[in-house]
Amino acid sequence: MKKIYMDHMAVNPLHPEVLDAMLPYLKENYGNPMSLYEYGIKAREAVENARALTADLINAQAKEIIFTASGAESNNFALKGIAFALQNKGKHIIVSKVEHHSILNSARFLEKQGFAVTYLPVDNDGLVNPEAVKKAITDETILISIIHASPEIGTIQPIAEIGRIAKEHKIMFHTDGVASVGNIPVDVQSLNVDLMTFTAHQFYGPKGAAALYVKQGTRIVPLIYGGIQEGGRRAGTENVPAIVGMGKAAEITRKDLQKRIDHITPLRDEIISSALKLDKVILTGHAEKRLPGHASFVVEYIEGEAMLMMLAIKGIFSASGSACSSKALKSSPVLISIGIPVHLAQGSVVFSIGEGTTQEDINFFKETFPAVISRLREISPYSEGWENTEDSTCTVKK
Amino acid sequence: MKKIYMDHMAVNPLHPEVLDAMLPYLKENYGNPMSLYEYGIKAREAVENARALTADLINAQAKEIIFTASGAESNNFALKGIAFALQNKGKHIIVSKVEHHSILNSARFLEKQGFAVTYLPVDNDGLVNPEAVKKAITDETILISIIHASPEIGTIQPIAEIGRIAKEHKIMFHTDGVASVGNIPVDVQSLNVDLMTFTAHQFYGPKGAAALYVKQGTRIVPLIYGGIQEGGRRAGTENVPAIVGMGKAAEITRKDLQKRIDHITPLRDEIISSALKLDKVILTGHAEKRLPGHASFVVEYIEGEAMLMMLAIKGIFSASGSACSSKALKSSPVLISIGIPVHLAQGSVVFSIGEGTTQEDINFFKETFPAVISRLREISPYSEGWENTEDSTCTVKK
Amino acid sequence: MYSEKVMDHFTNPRNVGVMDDADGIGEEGNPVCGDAMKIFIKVKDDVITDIKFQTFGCASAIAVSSMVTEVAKGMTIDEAMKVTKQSLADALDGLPPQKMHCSNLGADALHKAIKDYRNKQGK
Amino acid sequence: MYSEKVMDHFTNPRNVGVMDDADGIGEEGNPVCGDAMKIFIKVKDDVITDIKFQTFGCASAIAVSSMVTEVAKGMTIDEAMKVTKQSLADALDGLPPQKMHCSNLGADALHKAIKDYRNKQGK
Ligand SMILES: Cc1ncc(COP(=O)(O)O)c(C=O)c1O
Ligand SMILES: Cc1ncc(COP(=O)(O)O)c(C=O)c1O
Repeated sequence: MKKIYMDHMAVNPLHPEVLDAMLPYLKENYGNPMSLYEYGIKAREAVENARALTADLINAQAKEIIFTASGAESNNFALKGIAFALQNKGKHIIVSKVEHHSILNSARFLEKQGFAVTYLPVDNDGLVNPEAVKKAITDETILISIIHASPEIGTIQPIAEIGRIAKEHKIMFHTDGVASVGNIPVDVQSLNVDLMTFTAHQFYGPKGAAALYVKQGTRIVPLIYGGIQEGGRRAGTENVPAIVGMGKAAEITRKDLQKRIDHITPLRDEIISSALKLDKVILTGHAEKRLPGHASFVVEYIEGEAMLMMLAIKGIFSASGSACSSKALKSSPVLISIGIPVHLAQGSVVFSIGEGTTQEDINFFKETFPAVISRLREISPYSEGWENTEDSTCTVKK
Repeated sequence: MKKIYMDHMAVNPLHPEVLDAMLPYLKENYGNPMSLYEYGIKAREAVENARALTADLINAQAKEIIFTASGAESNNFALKGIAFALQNKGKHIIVSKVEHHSILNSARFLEKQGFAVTYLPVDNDGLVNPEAVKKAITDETILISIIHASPEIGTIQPIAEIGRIAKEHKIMFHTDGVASVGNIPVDVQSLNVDLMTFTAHQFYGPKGAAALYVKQGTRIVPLIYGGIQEGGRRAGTENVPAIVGMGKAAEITRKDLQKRIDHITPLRDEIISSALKLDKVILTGHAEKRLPGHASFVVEYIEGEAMLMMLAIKGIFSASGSACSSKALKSSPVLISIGIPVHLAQGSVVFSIGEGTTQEDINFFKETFPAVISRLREISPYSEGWENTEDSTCTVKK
Repeated sequence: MYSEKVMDHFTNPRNVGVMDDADGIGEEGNPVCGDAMKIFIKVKDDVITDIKFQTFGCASAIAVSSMVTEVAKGMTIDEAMKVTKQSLADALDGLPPQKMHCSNLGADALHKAIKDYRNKQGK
Repeated sequence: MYSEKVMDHFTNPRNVGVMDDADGIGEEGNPVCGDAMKIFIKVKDDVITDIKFQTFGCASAIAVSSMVTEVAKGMTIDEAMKVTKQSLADALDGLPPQKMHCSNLGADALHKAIKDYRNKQGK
């Protein structure tokens, strides 16, 4: 059976050249970059070379890149690191309601530590209104953090505009770029951001490699204290092979990005247009301001997990709800935030394609998706008018 | 030129079988363990299998293992996670003066957040006195954290005894086992610990793979919030290849540990006895209660970095001061804590050997080390009586 | 994550459909909760002679529904009242822990259908 | 991390040793600080005709010491007073930033030796 991977938002396969670049550091070049002899020096050089390549991808300087082990770590680091660094200036933070859990739950932790957090609503396309950001700012505001692109609905936020507002008010601005960096051109200068999270596994780099861009001169308190790695801002023996892999993946992505976008955009458009021809299938997120490889829907009368399990049986691998936490939640806060009723939010499905996706894959998708929907609708007790069945109480705890 | 790696405390090479175990997860098995289709299921199974193997190494249950990305992360997680979880019970923490920076600096962070920290002294062998732990306990004490073995002086602490005291007082007890796990038999049951940090790179596993053992039923606040990975206690896309590597390395280590110890102990003893024959060379740390592959000295009249650079030129790779932060510090707090005067502490050198070390290597060491010392002493302005040159003010900021 | 039996019942669910002349109908769950099912039974001489289901929910909810119809068909209604969440999970070679409570509505819906039948019978 | 020149001067330091009949001696640093050096000069007609050093310190401290003796030999003392940390670092093809200030005592020790010489000359 052919296997068609349409879950690039969850993780991407390693680019073969990336693995090749990593292998020497998994074998003979095993030194600790902190060591002063040959092995250490080689490892140090490899790390610094990767830092420069990673910086290039987002138009930053090498010294503005702090390597971390995951997007979640970078997000926790950004929020808590700025909050603890600036708590004497103020204790108010602004985020949106469509952030990743690593932002939302860090914000909740900070609330317990005495910070106040504003959670900004979004419109039905999932967009944050820059004017609303401006209105939410108080004298106490020290940090604004808005996701760049949503892995769940694909919507790309007006980061540059929000960044301009933050700058005018001299407030630190972080964006979670996990879903954007490597998928669309990202330039930290033109986006007006002070901090940005991104991960290698979104652009054919390894797991365990991520970064926080921290604009030169920004004060931040470490999340992980210890030795002097990463300029004393993130301790722990450097994961040299993963960092080397991130650098290589960044280098390749910088070169190939436009080609990738040109390849996947029309295929993604075909997914969307074919799906929207089906009865009671709704596109989630913004129609144009969305990630190029990203197609997300809610399908009425059926449930998302069953949909992706049946698609998987046919060989199409996709996600439901938040791409990185399919198991975590029955109904997604992001979908609720864009005004999807709870019963409908259950029928979420996300297809995210990548450079390996072919026209043949899309043809197969176009045959298979309608069949899966039909089959599950046959089994379902619901049809037209089911919104009246919505009941706000669940007897069974989810 | 032959290269003799005597810095196993800094990092170990990957065991070839470990790399073999990792490769499929760097290639075709690239799924995200959170995904519900085949690729995700395979990745999930690999992670859970590795968890069981990792638990076995320390006689824990699989569900008591939380994977992290580094020893520093595990240490930060343990200290802050317990402190924030139990802050309503009390705000006093006990650590020793010979902890790794990731413990000491986490403790300092907690002091800023309103916690009180006792830093226990050690004796001239580097040992914490369990009676002193008992005396330091107050009604407010919520956590004791004592390093298991020192990477810098090799001393192994009486953890089981301290654990018994902690248990009697119903206080959480964490030990930093980075330098011990994989080098000596470690059993969390008989050690009476509630939490333990350890890393894969200490036992021929990959960088970027570490764990925090958290005894069943222990409340801990996440360091990295986000999705539901690691039971909601440590978010971030799992680094599957690294975790698989840690599991495999744990499996091999469990099998080979005694063999490794039997191999390296006599070689280590030869290093020590030959070095102690030299004039004005002093063993640091405990003579018997020390890590089997660990030999550490201070050499009078000369400086440690110069020593290790000259050794490196001859092909012997070693460390000075704290193994993981050779560049961080000019004089090591650990050496000062065991009563070594500052001028002498500058002459620290650490040799840590491993399963690849041969008798031939030791023979070469025995020729080379005295020659390096002699050469540097020729260059040095100091000799007998130099302690009188000690001056507590440094004109140049270090 | 799912057993082969779960996948089999999800892929080829038994007894899917509505029954226009059902003797008893049981409904459990709600789309808001993510899982909802409807069971239709025909009863003759206290024996369940025919049974059908419709389910909105995840793969395991569908598999449990299919399994409950297979198990209950041919049982007396007293026997069928003794079918439990656990016995259905066991019949499917187990369910993932997080699915054990939320998607396992089969027994409840069956019992409701039997109660509905008894109510209609005035018993 | 170190340039080849640094490694060369560390491995084969020039002008190591004491000088019993030095015209000037300069000491800088302290073992507590991790680096200390001693410079001995012989001066004739205001020219440094011979120079020796002893150093306790890291590889770069030794290399800087060696380099300062090489540079200063043959200079007039006025010229030698103009030798700077930076010029020594440059002559060594650079030093790692963290070594730039702490191990770079050569110029200071040289200047102290010259001052000592001048003091002794009563100038
Ligand atoms: C005792 C001890 N604890 C913690 C650490 C930190 O571990 P890592 O560098 O893997 O973060 C080290 C470094 O090797 C160590 O020796
Ligand atoms: C927008 C966003 N932020 C953060 C994360 C967390 O990244 P990671 O899983 O690498 O920790 C994800 C997960 O993919 C994400 O989609």
